Amino acid sequence: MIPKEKQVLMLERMTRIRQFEKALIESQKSGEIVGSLHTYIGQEAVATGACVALNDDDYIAGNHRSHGHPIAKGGDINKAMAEIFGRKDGYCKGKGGSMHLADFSIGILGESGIVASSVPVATGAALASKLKGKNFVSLVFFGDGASNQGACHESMNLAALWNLPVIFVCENNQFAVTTSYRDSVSVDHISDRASAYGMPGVLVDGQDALAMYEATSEAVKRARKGEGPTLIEGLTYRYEDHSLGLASVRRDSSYRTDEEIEEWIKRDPIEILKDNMISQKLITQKDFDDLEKKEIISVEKALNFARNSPFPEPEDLFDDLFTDPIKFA
Amino acid sequence: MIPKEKQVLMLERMTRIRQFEKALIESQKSGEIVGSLHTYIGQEAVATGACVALNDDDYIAGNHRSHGHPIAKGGDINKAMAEIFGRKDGYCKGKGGSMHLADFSIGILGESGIVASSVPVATGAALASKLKGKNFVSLVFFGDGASNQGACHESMNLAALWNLPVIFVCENNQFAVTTSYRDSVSVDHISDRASAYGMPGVLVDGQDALAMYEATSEAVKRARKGEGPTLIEGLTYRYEDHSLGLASVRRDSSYRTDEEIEEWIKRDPIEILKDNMISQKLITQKDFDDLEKKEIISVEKALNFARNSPFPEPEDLFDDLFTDPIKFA
Amino acid sequence: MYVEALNEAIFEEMDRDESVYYMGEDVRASIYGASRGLFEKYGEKRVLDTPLSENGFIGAAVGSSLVGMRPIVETLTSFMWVAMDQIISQAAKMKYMFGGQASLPVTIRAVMSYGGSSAAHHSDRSYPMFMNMPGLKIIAPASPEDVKGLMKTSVRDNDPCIIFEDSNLAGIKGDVPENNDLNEGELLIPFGKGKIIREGSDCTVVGIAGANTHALNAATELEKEGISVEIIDPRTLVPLDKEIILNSVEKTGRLVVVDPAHKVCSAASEIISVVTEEGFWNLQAPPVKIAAEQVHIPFTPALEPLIFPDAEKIINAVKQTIE
Amino acid sequence: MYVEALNEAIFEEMDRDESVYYMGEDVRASIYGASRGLFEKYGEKRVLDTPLSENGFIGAAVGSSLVGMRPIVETLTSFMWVAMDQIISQAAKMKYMFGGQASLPVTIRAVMSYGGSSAAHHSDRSYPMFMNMPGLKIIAPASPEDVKGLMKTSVRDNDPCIIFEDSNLAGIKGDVPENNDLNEGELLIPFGKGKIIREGSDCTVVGIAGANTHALNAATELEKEGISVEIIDPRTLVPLDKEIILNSVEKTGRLVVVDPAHKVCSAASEIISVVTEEGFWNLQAPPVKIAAEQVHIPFTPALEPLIFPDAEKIINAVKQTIE
Ligand SMILES: Cc1ncc(C[n+]2csc(CCOP(=O)(O)OP(=O)(O)O)c2C)c(N)n1
Ligand SMILES: Cc1ncc(C[n+]2csc(CCOP(=O)(O)OP(=O)(O)O)c2C)c(N)n1
Ligand SMILES: [Mg+2]
Ligand SMILES: [Mg+2]
Repeated sequence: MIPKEKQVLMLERMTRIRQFEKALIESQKSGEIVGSLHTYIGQEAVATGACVALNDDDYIAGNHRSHGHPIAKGGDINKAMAEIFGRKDGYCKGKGGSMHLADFSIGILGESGIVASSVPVATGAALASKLKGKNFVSLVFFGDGASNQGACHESMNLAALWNLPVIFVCENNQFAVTTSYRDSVSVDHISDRASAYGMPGVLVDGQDALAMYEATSEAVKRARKGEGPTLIEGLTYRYEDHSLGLASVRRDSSYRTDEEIEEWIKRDPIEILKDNMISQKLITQKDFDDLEKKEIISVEKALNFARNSPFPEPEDLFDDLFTDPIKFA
Repeated sequence: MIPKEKQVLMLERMTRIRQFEKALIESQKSGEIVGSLHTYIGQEAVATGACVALNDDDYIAGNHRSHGHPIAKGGDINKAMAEIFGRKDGYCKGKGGSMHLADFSIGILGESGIVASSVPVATGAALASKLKGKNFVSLVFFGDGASNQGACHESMNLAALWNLPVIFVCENNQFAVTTSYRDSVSVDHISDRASAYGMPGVLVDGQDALAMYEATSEAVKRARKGEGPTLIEGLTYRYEDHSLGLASVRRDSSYRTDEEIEEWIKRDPIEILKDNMISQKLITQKDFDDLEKKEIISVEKALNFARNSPFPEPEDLFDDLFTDPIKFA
Repeated sequence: MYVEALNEAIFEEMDRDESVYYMGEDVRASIYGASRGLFEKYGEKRVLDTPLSENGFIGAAVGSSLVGMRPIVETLTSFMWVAMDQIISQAAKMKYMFGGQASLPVTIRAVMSYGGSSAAHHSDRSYPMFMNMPGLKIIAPASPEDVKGLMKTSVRDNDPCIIFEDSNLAGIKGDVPENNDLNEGELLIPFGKGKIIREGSDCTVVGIAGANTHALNAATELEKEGISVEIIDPRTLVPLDKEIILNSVEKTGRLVVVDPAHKVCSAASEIISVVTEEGFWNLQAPPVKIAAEQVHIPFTPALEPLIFPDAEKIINAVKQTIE
Repeated sequence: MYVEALNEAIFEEMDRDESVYYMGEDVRASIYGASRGLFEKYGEKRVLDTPLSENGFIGAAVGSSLVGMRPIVETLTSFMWVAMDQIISQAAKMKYMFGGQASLPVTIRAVMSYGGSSAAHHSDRSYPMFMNMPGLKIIAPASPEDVKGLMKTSVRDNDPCIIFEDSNLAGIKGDVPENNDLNEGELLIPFGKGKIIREGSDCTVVGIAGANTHALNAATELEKEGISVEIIDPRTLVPLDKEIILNSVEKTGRLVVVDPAHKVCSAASEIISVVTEEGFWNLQAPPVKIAAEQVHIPFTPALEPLIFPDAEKIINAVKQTIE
């Protein structure tokens, strides 16, 4: 059985992600934050199950749907929130925003706005592990849509060829914006493609954090033993539309039905884990309520932290481009 | 059985390619032509078997190993030779050279120096066939090395998804410059990757023109019926080094042995087809000798044609960039 | 409205010519408006939703254009990095490389979405880089009329055209002539013809894409101070209407170029170098470049606006040329 | 010899620092010489032959650099189109996007193989395009000494560096100081410091990469006619040593920029625009740009030489500034 403290940790982080995203939706509606936001609600089990199977000195990299991954890896929601608010105390001093959270101090090599562009990068971190003779693992999250990019093919081939300790986690939430993966991926499952690289491919119920944890643990074991990469497809669902601000998309085009959304909400990943833990007598409903309350408060605090953080100053503009600033005409 | 005239056509074109390449090697040695040259000697059965299975109004596109494909499709060796000599009567008026032969009038959409870059283009020609409701097929040649490029992944997924009439012919000559495909492709056979796109993948003896013809004919049938793409891997071998001028590579690095080369020369594609036709009593040795003599003469003529063709004039420099020239500062 | 004019142009061209088709990610749902109604009218054979494979589908568009189709491809400028090879090695080079055999009537709509906290990955304005590469026509329309007329010309043009659409203009209003009022019955704007969008005598301001909005605001302010600015929108960067710029500088003796792209090796640098090479003796003061600062686009709204040209910077630049 | 000096630099850096590794296609066989002997000395853990997947392996190099490695990646400039996304979206942008957290000590050797009938697909000289993008250091060494010293500096630099190596220089000879003769015991050339490679007083010629060979030939010819040319090699284009150019123009009053890349939005355009913006009053004649003609590189040796700068074009340009 997966140790209780790991399960509690997962429940905590999934709840934290959920509450974080809910708070963002409100802040976006009220106009308090700007830019596009891709929420992770509904998919919490994928990143959480995967990240809890990693060590602190393992690496992750992510994509535009970008808040769940760092929080699942144990990122600081104060800094994450401040970043999304464009503030100086944010993870990237306000320069990155929602799609570019990163915390190199705990192995979060950054979220990325260009679809699939983190896949080679994470592969490179795994290459470093091998070249240095270290034992750390690198894990990258990408979507069903992303799986069609050439970058995935090249990276998977490289990783398999060189036996790199990298785990490719495809979060198949079944859509890229409005396009069903059935209209973008020419086989039934993205994990089926693993055989084309000679690596194991695993299709996992992405609503089940424990299943994600187990599949990832297996992949981590392989990776640390020098047996190479694994492709994990977590089948999941996003509740919100592609990004906040694009809410009209659902109404205008019938890319998915309300019924479908409701069906998936019935398999809510937090509910599934919670119910399972209660039925296993690992926690009570009251424990969960307390945990949830704690997370709601921590997100409140993060909001306050962000709101109270100053904006960057004009003189910060040119910092961080190069190690030592270069002056241009 | 494959009709005799098709078999003769194959023998003719294979012999033409062989003689053409031999002449080029001489011209390169004598300094008569410049630039890099990638010869097709040893691989003749692949392009020839494939192209003879096509119609004139079907399309092909190729790569840097670029003389075999157009000749196999029925290209004019006078124009091809003149192009390689950089002359005005060349296929591209001397602007393309060895790596960029093209004859749009008979469906040769062009050879390409950037590895794998023809693959999306050929996929697009197939898309046009479908969109126009036409029945033509598009076939693209690429190497074992090329198969690792993202462009292949993206194109194969697109083609399978949209059921495009395109045939992907991977010429696995076992090396990319000095790199064995076993060190660059993470599975045993490139054709194994077809299943990752839900298309048929066929491994063919690339020294056997008839086998290439049959596999391609099968793929053409599927394509014309609207059943989508096929991936054909022709296992073959190049006798010369990667490109003329790089002959030192073999000596300096032991990327392959002389024994291996000799083993493969024993399975020479022209000999195989010729012997087979003789044993089937389709031709006699004398017929072959005559045919070969004819091709030697046609290549001689092509050389003369090229040598006698003028070089382009300075005023030709800016033509062909745009439909109507644009003047820059 | 800019995006509506674009939509009109696409409808007119698809109506006119069956070989025109429209392709891109989620174009059937028409998230950004320009493809609104196309799928409903032209159906799945002419309006294609693509997988996330820009190199693959832009390459496919190029390939289809070689054999008679006229694709319009929708993408964001920032997503063209993954498709560079097909754009540069194939679209731009094929015609020349094949001695003119290839005809490549492909139009790419490259939307530039800077200025609204899109951050570094989504804010590219890469036209200067494409200008450096021969073989591509580079279009940068700044008004509803221009985007309509230039889109229609692009679709009919037999060379690869990239239309860099400034998303800051998507909602702007402006007159678009009715087809019935036009002699030819439709709006076609030729490439390589710039436009004087405001006449003046003291200083020439060349504005690119969305920069013209700021140039116009600056001119209005400067007029109050008695400074008369002539604003020129080149509209297409390749081909570039050098004459209209050189003639204006001959008149004003001063030049400010306003360019929302990064300043180093920019269109602004190019225009300044052309004017100093060919119109040096007409210049009465050093030309001034107002372009994006040479740094990535930060997310935070506290810093992003500092990067781009604005009316204030233009006003100062114009004054600098006059002092 | 240039390529030998490069080889020396790589050996010295791999010796010095275990985190330096070398990667590319067929680098173990060392077809082009720069990686000769590396595999034999450092073995398969530090000298990696890659599959044909430039986007994948350049991205992997970038990723490894984030966690402590210092990759040197070998490629041709023309093969970088397929890898643009990893170079631009990741290498160039990551540090800024992540508020400085990332360190990216990755060096790309981008060989430019123009001038020998390589044709359009293999002859790119794309540094102006990369200059437009913030976040990359752009190096263009023109002598054996410079390529050695700048390669060593690149490997130690914590930002992404692209060394554009002009293959026309691969075989050129030139003095490279012995390490023993150097104060620091090794050759390290700082970025952003140009070099006066020939002093003169009548006209400033700025030469980029291989163009300097022609500039020197032109200067020798012109000297015979009593015209004294000062030649400046900026050596690095980002950062660019503006001062050395501005100072020279202050002295000579004339400027010719010689650049083997395509002329539109070129490094030459940039340098001319910088000098006219900041040194306008020192210019006594219009500056002249001698850069590659704005057309693709034809295969035929009958046309290719017409494209590029040569001594004759430079001589005429210098005279034009003086008349
Ligand atoms: C290269 C590139 N192309 C297009 C986009 C625009 N875009 C952003 S997210 C997205 C859909 C991604 O789908 P998927 O990979 O399934 O991830 P999901 O949003 O479902 O989590 C698209 C088309 C982009 N950011 N980058
Ligand atoms: C994108 C790209 N990378 C590298 C090269 C250099 N190059 C030319 S051919 C070649 C090897 C190609 O191998 P393969 O695809 O197997 O074809 P083959 O030469 O064996 O026919 C390489 C590395 C190139 N032309 N394009
Ligand atoms: Mg998805
Ligand atoms: Mg090969």
